[in-house]
Amino acid sequence: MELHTIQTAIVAALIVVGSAFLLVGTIGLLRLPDVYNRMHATSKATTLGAASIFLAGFVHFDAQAEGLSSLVGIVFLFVTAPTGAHMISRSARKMGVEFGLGEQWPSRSADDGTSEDADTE
Amino acid sequence: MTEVVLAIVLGALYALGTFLVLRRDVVRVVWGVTIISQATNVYLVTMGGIHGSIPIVSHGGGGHHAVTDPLVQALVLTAIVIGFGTTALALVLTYRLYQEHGTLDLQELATTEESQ
Amino acid sequence: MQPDSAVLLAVLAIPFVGAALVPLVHRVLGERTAYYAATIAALCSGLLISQYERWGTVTVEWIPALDVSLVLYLDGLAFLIGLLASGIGVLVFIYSGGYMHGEPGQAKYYTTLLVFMGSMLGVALVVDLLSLFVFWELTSVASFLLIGHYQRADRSLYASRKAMFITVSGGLFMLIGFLLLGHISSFVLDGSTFTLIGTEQSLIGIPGEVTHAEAIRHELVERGLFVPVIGLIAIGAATKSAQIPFHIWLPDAMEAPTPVSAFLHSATMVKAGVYLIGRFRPLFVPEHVFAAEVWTWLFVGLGLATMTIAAMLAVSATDIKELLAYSTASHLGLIVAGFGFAETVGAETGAFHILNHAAFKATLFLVAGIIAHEAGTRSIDALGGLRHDMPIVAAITAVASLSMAGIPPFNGFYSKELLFDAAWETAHHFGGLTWLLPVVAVFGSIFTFLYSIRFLWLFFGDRPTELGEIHRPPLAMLLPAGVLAIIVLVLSLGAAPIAHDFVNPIVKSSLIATPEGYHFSVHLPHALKPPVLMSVVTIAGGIAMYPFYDRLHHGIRRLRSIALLSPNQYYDRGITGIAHVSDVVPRYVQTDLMRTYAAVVMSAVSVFALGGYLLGGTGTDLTEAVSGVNLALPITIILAVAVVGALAVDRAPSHIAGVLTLSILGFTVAVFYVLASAPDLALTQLVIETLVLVLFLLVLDRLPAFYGELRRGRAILDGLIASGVGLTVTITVLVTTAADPSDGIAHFFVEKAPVPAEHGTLITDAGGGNNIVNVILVDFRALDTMGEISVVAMAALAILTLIGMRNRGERA
Amino acid sequence: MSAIVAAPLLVALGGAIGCLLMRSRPRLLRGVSLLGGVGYLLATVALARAVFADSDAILVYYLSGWQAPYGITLVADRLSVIFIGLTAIVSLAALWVSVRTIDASGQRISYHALYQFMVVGITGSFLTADIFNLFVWFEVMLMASYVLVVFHSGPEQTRAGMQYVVLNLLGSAVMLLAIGGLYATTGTLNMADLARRLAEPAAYGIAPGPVLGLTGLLLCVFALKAGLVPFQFWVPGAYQAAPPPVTAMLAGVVKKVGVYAIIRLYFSVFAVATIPDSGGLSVVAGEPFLVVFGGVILVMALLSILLGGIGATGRNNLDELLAYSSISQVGFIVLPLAVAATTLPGDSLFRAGVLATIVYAIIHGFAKGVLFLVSGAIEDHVGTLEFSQLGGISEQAPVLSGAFFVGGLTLIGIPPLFGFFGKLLVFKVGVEAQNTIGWIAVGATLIGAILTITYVTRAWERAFWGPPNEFVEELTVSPSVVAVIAGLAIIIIALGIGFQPVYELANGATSAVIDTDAYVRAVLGPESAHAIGGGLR
Amino acid sequence: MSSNNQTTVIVRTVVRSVVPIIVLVAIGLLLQGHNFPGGGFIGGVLTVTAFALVYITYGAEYLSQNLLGISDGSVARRETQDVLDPDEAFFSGTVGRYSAVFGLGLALAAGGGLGAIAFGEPFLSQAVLYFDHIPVFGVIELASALIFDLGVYFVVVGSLLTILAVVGNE
Amino acid sequence: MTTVRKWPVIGFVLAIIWLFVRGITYEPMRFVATMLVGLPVGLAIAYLTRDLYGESIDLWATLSGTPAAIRYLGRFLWELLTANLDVAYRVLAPSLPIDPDVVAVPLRVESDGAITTIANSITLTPGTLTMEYDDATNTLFVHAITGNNDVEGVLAPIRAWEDLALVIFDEEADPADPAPEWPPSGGDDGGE
Amino acid sequence: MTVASETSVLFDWIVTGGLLVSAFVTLLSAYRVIRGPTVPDRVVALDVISTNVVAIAVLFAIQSDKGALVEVGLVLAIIGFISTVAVARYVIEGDIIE
Ligand code: NA
Ligand code: NA
Repeated sequence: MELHTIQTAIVAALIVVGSAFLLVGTIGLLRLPDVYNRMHATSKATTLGAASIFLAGFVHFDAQAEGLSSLVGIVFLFVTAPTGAHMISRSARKMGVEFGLGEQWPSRSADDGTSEDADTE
Repeated sequence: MTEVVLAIVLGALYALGTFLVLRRDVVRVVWGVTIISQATNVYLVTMGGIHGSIPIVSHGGGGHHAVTDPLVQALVLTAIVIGFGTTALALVLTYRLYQEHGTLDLQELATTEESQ
Repeated sequence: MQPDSAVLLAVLAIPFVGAALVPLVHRVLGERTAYYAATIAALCSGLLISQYERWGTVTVEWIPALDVSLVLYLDGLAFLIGLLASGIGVLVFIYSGGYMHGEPGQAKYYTTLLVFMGSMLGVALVVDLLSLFVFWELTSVASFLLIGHYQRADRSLYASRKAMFITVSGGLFMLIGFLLLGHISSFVLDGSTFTLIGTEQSLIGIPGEVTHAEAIRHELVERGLFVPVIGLIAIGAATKSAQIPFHIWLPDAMEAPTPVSAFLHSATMVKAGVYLIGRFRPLFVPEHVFAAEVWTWLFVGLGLATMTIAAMLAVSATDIKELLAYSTASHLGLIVAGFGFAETVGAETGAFHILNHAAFKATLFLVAGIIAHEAGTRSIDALGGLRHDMPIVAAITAVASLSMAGIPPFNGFYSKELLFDAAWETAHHFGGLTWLLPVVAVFGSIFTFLYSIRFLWLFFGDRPTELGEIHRPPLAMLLPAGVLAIIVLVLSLGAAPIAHDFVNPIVKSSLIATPEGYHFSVHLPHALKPPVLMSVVTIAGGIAMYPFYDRLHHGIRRLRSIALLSPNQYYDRGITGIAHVSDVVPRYVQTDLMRTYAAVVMSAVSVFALGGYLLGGTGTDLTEAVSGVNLALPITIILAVAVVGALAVDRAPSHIAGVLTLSILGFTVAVFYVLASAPDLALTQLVIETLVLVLFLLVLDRLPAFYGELRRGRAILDGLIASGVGLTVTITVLVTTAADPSDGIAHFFVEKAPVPAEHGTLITDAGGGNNIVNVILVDFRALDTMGEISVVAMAALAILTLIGMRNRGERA
Repeated sequence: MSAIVAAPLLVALGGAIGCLLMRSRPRLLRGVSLLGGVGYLLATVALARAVFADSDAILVYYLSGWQAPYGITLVADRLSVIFIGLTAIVSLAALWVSVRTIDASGQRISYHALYQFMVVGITGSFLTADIFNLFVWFEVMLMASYVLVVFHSGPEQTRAGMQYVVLNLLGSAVMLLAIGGLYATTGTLNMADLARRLAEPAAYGIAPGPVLGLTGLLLCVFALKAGLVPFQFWVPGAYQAAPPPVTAMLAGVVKKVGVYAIIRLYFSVFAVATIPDSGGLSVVAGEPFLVVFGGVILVMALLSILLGGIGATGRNNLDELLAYSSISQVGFIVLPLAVAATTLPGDSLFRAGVLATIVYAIIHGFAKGVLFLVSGAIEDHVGTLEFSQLGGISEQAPVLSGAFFVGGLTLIGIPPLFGFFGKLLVFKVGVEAQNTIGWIAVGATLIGAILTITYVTRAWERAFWGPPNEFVEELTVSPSVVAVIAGLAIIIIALGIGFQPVYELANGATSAVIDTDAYVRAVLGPESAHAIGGGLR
Repeated sequence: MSSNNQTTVIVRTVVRSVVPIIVLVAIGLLLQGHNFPGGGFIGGVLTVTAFALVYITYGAEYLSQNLLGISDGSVARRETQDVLDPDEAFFSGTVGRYSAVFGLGLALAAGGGLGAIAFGEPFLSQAVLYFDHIPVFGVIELASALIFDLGVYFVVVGSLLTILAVVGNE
Repeated sequence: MTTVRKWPVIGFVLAIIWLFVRGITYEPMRFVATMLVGLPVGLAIAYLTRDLYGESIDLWATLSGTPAAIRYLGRFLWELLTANLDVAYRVLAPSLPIDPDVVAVPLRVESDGAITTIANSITLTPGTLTMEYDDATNTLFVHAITGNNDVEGVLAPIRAWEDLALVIFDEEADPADPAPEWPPSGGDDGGE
Repeated sequence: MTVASETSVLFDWIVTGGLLVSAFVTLLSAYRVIRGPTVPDRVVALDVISTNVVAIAVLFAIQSDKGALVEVGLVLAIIGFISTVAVARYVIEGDIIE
């Protein structure tokens, strides 16, 4: 009973935290000025939000079948989410999406042909 | 209420899909068909009742919610997969259409042929 | 005495068997196939003659389920038509042996001609209306093929198509008439029948024994079908027998080889129509009435009009075969008019003239063939003085054309006399405007006289200088013409005994009941009765007008050229008109515009469904549905996202934006499945969604940007259509979610589903799974899944094909 | 329960899979495909023998061993067997022509597997007693036909294929919508169960009113498959684009699936339903569903006959002309149903109408089979079917031309060819109805038939007569192809002269349609049917 | 590797590590489908998406030759495809192998169904075999439906790989 | 050297993951049963995908990096938390306090795993996002939300990551080595 | 009992609230997908949506006490990654014309 209540409380807390970060990520997505800055919000807050909710699932379903796959899910999220952000931001620059707040690409990158694109934009 | 909202949503999806099907751009037509078929699948699931619990029984566990009609789910699964097959075909056909005719404009396709 | 059924069936079968063998025979005999065919025709005639006066019925079962049998009925009329078909057949085949010398396509020619002969024998002998119709249409088809014999010539094509169009269409009208009769018979007789005459269970009954005709007529009148049935049958007969205004195919049909013209288009096939009128006469003409109202006025009017107008057209002809063609139509008109008269000597007129016309007209056609063959032209103006080159032919022509002109003592005179008699008597009986009948009859006959003499004059008068050397006709061509001329002579000189012995039973076929002691007879006039006077007027008028032949000729030609008066123009315009209307279909319907297609189809879907709801009712008060279960807020939001997503797809500024936006819909649908407790669906939806997205991207990668501007008017129209579809779906969802059938099959799965495996339920025992959805997929409805994976496999094949077959579309 | 029911389906499926596995061995592939075609014919013969052995036989096969209505049930009765028989003959003939005319690499890439899958879909559609399973088979059939239509992958093919695919995708969505609705309102997917429930709606808590609207929705789909106006748009394009043997199958058999479905569902299953007194417009309240079906079908039939017929008369391409003709002919096929719907299943007129439709459908299968195969043989050698490029074929290929002539005449309805009896029965139904709809049917048939004469003679004179074109002069068609086509033409002649047994078969099929009660009993068990009209009415 | 400038080492490393996990999960879904969400279809699609990841990051050649071990990569000869017998690419090459997989899958699914007929049961009948008293496992439950599901799995894998290979190489 | 073939190792790891995916119960027998299925599945997959990894692996070296890995994980969790709070602050603050720039981070680590780990860690830590990796110069380009003001502030935590990674991945370079300069002076690919 | 039921009521509220937030967040992200303005913007937003779907799946698993849905969440996460990689690879680096 007691244990159950604590477990429930943890789950609830994780859900609250997770939801909050999901919300933060999305607000960032809406508020921040360009795609690069927006990605800061989504890659961190949204990932953590989802992971937190996964964790809630882990706690809720004990450490048995379902719970353990939550852990796999969390790991998966942490491995893939930043990679996705990396791919998108890299591609965005390659296709010439301009920096919104005057960011400068570090100069000297003769062999990185794509940076020229960014510079010429 | 459930029914009304669903009915309106599904009607809207069908209407939006139909509107796309009536466009000149082949790609849009394919989108339209996709939307319509998605809406249809949702409709089918709705037919099984949207409240309730999964039709899966863990060993030793039992649901206490009303059960969603599993039959409909099986039907929709079949429908989704079939829909995928046809969408894939439509897409590649779109590509071939463009290769053969050099345009995606259905109106142009119709008129160029007439002038020949 | 009953006919021998084997013999009668043999008469019918031999030509078809013979025809089937022609391709083989032709390989062996070559051009002498003509004599093979003539032998078959002779065999048929012989067999038929062997059954002379063995009148009676032979029935062979065919399609009992439809009450259709092959009923052969031999009586005078059938015998006559059958004899014409086979007897003239013999002569035509022999003649063809000469005429077709060196022509291509002979195997086809003789096959078709034999098929025709068999069909014509069928028309003559078969009285089950549906069986008869079989042969009737076969004669049309044979005619089509024979008219088109010179298939490379445009005129042959035009002519054959015209003949087919008119005669086969007419036949269809007739078929409806037949079916009506058959249907009516079921109310009058023991069961429905299509047999016209000769059996206990037939529309007319057995002559002299049972009479059903009265009851049938009564039933028809009761149901308001009397006029339609006669009209429908009349259309069939009139098209076949080239009655005005359906006569137009006949002159064109002269594109056929001349033996065909002689055989089909003068002596036999065109007689099918008048034959049928004669056959039906006892069904529709009651006993002892002076006029069977509809029947008489329809056929007398039709016949006299055709007789007169066609005779005038014959005068306007410039081609000898054209002249003969119009003449044929005219004489067929005479026969039709004859059968039209009721109480008077109508039947006699029709029956006798069938015989007379066949004899003299076949002769003249063969003569025309000889002229064309030997002189190399058929133009009337280019011909003249042929007696010097072809004295025998001149003699033959003299006999036949004088008979055609109706000059005594030739046989044509007798039948014309009968017509005058019938017209006069009828006019005398009714008075008033009916006096026009004898007047028109005489008027038409004057033209008959005129063109007959004109034809004869080809042999007399001056020989045009430009007419080249003319050969003597080969014996094969001369002989048949000579034989026919002799027959004309025999008919003329032996008119009285022949009428008494041979024509009498023919006449009886067209009478519903023969009065006690009745016997048909003809004889040269020995008193100045009105018909004789009419003949005198005819001949005198003809002689008086002959000097003005050319002016008449040109005058009528001018009349013919008035488009309004020309049925040909109507036909031609009709055919080209249909072609023009036909172009409307691809231009306005099959536009190849997807938008039109989809708009019509989706509108039709709306109309069908909404119409159904309107008519059937929605089964529930739709407003009631509003007070249902509370919708969970998350689902509402998700559904809103779905709609927003779809709306955004509609407004997407680019392909890529659209595809990505489309994914919103895909995701929300997946969420919907999650919230609907359908994890399998959610998973499938998402994996599919991803795959589709990837595919879209792979394809879009190779497509240009094209969005197409959206015009306001079009958007509004499309919006309306789309809204209609949306409304349809909304109502569908409302009415179906409101439905709550009891005992649905879902309960079976739902009830069995939550039971743990250990407890051994039906499903877990047999299906072995706890995910009931999957159990349904792989077990209950595994066949669906089988089909589903077939579709997936075919999707792969599709892509292989679309890519792999490219550039191979143009086959070697 | 008899496994023979599934035999044709399994043979075709085996053929399809066999073809997939044999793709790398062309000879073997063709062999497997032909073996599949022959095996299908044999399986059909065996099935037919089983069904016709006992005059009332309705053979039922519960797939996966699950009783109806829970599993999927296959049912072979006289109606389905007749259509499967048509499929067996036409598909084998077209398959042989395919082997001889489709280019070798095409045959290897996918042709045979797709062809067999198409037969699988068709067969499944004829056999299944489950409306959702019907959807699945439709999709199998359609998917195969999509690819086969665009098989040559050229400009015309992609354009026509796109139209065909999109319209049918819309159709599929509508079909699912309708099936979902029917399931929601009646609680079942099994046709027999559906009939049982609709006959006694109150006992199953069913409101039959909305079902009428849903049947309207579903009818669109079948009309689309059958190519009835206003759902005919895809027909001319797809028929021209497809390889000729495929067109022969599309016109000869695939269209009949739509017709079959209309007969099976609307004139057997839904025919037992009545519009409630309470709902809808008072004009039709209390009337059977059939009243509405009849009206709708009548309109579609009339429009089809006219549009198809008029459209065909002016065409300058043999394939196109034949395609329009197919629109018109399907109008003739369903027209008697409209007349039948003026009465109830117990009435003799109802029987006559359904019978006429079945007979005409079979006739059209053979006729279009011959006509499209001939046009295909010509196209294969001449390279075009434009009339301006054709002419004089009858001089070069008399037997082939003869087959076309027979096919054309049978379309017109010239006796004693098989086609005559189609026209005859349609006329007969119209005449016997003695009501306005009957007269309209007679008039429409007459006009349609006259249009048929017009376009058939046109096709004949433009392509087969006239001076030979230079390409035509070298026309040599493989003797085996000619033999197969001539064989079909002979069937047309033979089935006409020997119409009595055909009539009896069709009449048996009609009895199967009418006796919904027997169908329900056979599928659901003897005690399942209570008060279904059908044979009892 | 041709895809060097398309993807970074970061992406490739991540893909490399998640692909086996994805396949693992896919097989899990395939095997558990009878009792939990999953089944042949989802398992198959997920497997293909794993391959798709390899395809996207490493290229088609790598996928077919290195990973799937199809030595005769027609893809490699794509540039010269026109001079080669065009058929061969579709039968003996990568695509040919891929398409053989869905043929086999169908054969497996249908063959399993036919197996039921051999036992006197209707087509596609499924059965479950229970093996009691097995060491470690206790009761093993073997559903014949697994064969059917496996057929579905192969059909999906074969078809989708074919589609990807053909479309991707365009 | 304790070098072994790599795929069996991966297979074993996959079998462990299999346990996680399929779930384990507290009954030991079920655990063993699941493992009995997981091992063949894992090994099969590992064998089939063996081409994705190197041929062999030095087990000992890998295991010896464990303490560093644990420290890395701890640090990572901490950074993750602060990163999110940081983001929340910046996103929610009405003034939207950001002043981003791109910072080049030349790396000492050279193995794929290490580069990837660092790159992803960067993205999950406060204010930074890995945008690009340049093969030739072994340099990461990092979008830093406050990079305009404080390049060193951006670099410092990354160096800390790298120090640990050098140990974990058994790299040749030492944490003590100086960090490479940016822009690289000279170099094989030719200056500015 | 009452404590437990109160806790459970509160808990239900929280879970439902979480669902609501996830759904709402999805709606907001949809805005970014639709408005862009650049393709990467749309892709990022779509990525967020797919993560939200994962969250919803897990939340619903908790709400309905059906653990199987957690695994659905795992699969969704996998799929989300694949689609992101695919989109980034083809949309942005491809020749698709905006
Ligand atoms: Na075609
Ligand atoms: Na064609």
